[in-house]
Amino acid sequence: MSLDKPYTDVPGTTIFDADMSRMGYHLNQFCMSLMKAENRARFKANERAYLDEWPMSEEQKQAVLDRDLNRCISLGGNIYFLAKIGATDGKSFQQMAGSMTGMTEEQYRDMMVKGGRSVEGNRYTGEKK
Amino acid sequence: MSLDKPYTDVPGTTIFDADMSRMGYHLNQFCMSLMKAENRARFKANERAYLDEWPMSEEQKQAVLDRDLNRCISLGGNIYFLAKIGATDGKSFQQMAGSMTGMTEEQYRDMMVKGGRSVEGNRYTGEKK
Amino acid sequence: MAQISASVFTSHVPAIGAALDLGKTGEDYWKPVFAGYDFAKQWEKEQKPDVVFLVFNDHATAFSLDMIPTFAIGTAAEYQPADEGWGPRPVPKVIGHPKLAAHIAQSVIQDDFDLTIVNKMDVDHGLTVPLSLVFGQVDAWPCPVIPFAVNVVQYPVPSGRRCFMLGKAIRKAIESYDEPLNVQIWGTGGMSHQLQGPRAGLINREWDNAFLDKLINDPDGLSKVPHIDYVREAGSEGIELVMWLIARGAMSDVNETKKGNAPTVRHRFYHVPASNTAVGHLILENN
Amino acid sequence: MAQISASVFTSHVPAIGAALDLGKTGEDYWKPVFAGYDFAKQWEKEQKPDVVFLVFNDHATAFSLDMIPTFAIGTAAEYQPADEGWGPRPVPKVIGHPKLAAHIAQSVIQDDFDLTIVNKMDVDHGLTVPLSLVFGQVDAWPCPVIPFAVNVVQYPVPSGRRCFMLGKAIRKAIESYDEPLNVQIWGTGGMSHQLQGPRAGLINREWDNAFLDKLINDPDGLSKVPHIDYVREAGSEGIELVMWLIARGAMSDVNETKKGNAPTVRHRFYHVPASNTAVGHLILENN
Ligand SMILES: [Fe+3]
Ligand SMILES: [Fe+3]
Repeated sequence: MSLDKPYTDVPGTTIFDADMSRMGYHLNQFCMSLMKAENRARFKANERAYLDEWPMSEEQKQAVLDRDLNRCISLGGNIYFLAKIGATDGKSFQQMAGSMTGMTEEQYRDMMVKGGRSVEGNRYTGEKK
Repeated sequence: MSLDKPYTDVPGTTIFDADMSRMGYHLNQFCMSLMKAENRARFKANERAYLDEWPMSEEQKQAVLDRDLNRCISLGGNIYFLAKIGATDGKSFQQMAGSMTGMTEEQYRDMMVKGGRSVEGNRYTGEKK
Repeated sequence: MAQISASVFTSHVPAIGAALDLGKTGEDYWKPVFAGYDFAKQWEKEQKPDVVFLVFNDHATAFSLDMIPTFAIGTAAEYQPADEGWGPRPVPKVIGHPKLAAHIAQSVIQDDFDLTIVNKMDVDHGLTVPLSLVFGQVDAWPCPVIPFAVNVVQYPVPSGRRCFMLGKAIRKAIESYDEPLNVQIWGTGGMSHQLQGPRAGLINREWDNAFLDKLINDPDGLSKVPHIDYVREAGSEGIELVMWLIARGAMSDVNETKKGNAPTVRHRFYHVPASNTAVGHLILENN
Repeated sequence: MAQISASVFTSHVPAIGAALDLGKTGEDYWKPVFAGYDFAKQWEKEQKPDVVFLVFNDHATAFSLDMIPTFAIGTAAEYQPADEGWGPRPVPKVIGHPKLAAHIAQSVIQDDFDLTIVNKMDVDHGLTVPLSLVFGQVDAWPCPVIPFAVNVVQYPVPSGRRCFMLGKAIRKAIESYDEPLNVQIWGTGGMSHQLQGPRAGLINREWDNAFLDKLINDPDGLSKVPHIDYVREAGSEGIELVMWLIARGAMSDVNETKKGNAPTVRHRFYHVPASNTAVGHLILENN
């Protein structure tokens, strides 16, 4: 693949480009299906069975079952689509974002109140903090 | 409305532009609904009742009931959408096109076999033939 | 002829919508956010725009991966607030301006911007939160709105430069419309935020404020900033800021053929945080 | 690197699909039409393209008035033949080339063409009739196809100039793809026809043939012809011909940076009528 990708050296960040979109197509469309109340109910009743209706990879299904958003993203998920899972679970966007950082909910909220994560040391992969 | 329309002086021709599209939105979306077999069946069973499900103008509904394609077009219909009515009726595109010309089906077919309608005298409204 | 009187810029955080809709605006956490919009509410009452041309992005609501338009203009008569998974926001439906929208679409497409025309679209927080912030909690929005959706979700998103040039084409289109309408153009989204991965929560106060400075004083230079700078400095979702360049490009001081004066900065506001995001807000009046 | 080896141009009349599917190709009315494509079928067996980039238009099939993209590129793995009201054509499903399509989308959007990316689309006669004419009645299409849909239904449609410039951007994108693929680009639709109103049935043999001449020898000049000339001279649906300029713009003789030689005209065919339409067909090999 010869897409020019100047964005692979940003730490802790996955850019949702055409390659990721192709990989994550069914995962993201599954998420989209959760915008309908009846689908949310069916998913909640039996997550595995609902996921099996979608041509997703086993890793993608497991990542959803585990609510491992970082893994979902590495498998082609996009945060705006994945947010539909959070909405189904009754989670706020802040809870979802925090869950990817390795911090507790409180730690993340406190960090945000204090001005958020600094960009210093967070611009380039491997950069010294 | 200040759309620049250099195409209003072509005889016997309606350009499907934003104004026409706005006027014909529900008419055309009604036509689009006929791409589903179940809707075609419901339409055929009771045309008037099916049309009444759509927020179309009375003139638009009447033009559909009359299969008056020229009138449909003057009310915002587009030929590719209106063709779904023809398909529902089992008409070919040639029968539909011919029906707008005031010719019989045979006359129109013969004209086409002989090379079609000449552009001479058909370029500008009011032009001498 | 129609005229663009002002541009309004604001972030569009979903949690702000939730705070409004759940009556949390008086909480200490939210008070400073809403205070930043007191000016706008009063100002809009005086301005009485006839139409708002609202540049925003959809967040996997109206547009799934089935169809991703780079630029989509709404020419519908109305738009319903979307159910984003928490139920639709209890805000008025959005009334469109099909005639002006169709006119702009026609003009801008002929200027080589390859718009998608949309006649059916539910609008998510990207559009309704700015309306709530600027017009307040009302029974009906005070004027029609033309939604203009920009893809900032799947790369490649349009460049800042492309957005800026599009703004100029939109200005030209609006000014060629033959009714005397007072039109505002809004740019929404941003400022710095990142909603994904271990770097989530990134905020860059300095970069955001430099962005605001340049948006006011050097939009042409700002339009040349590449995507990677937004991502690196303002977080992956900070890329939404390219949309502000569309609104800025529609101001008369950057109109080459009939150059106006620099706009008046009527209001400027910046606050951290609202949920995961830095909030920026700016009002520029045309001169 | 991938290379564009040839461009193929052809009309895409629905009645041709019906004649094929209903076994009428031997009838006197249809014989001369299909004879015009005997060369192409043989030639394609020798050419063995790896991918066809197929420029076509949808006829109110995949796209209703809800969303009208000016330019839409298909990045899906496959596409089903659409039911246009008479049932789907009994032809193979269309296999896409998601990797190359995504690469082209990325490149062309960064070159300021505001594409819509499409991952779900049934393809109508605009795409399948050219495949049938050129590849014949086969059990599977011989190679993947990237569908590229152009709005020529609701005005304003893109100008001939915009289409020609887009073709250049597509060539650049394809040539920067790092697999050695033999790519053909097809332009479809046209030639003169009008399907609506009292002027239906218009055919302009002279104009069509002048169009073919200029497409071969002076595509740059041809790209400046305004829409109104197509409508007036070639009938309202003759506007589909702007799509041929996309394929023509992708040939190397109009590449400013690395100018190739004029293409070889391998085949040229013109016939009236097929149903309401004049049929034109051209094969140009890159040099
Ligand atoms: Fe946003
Ligand atoms: Fe066609």
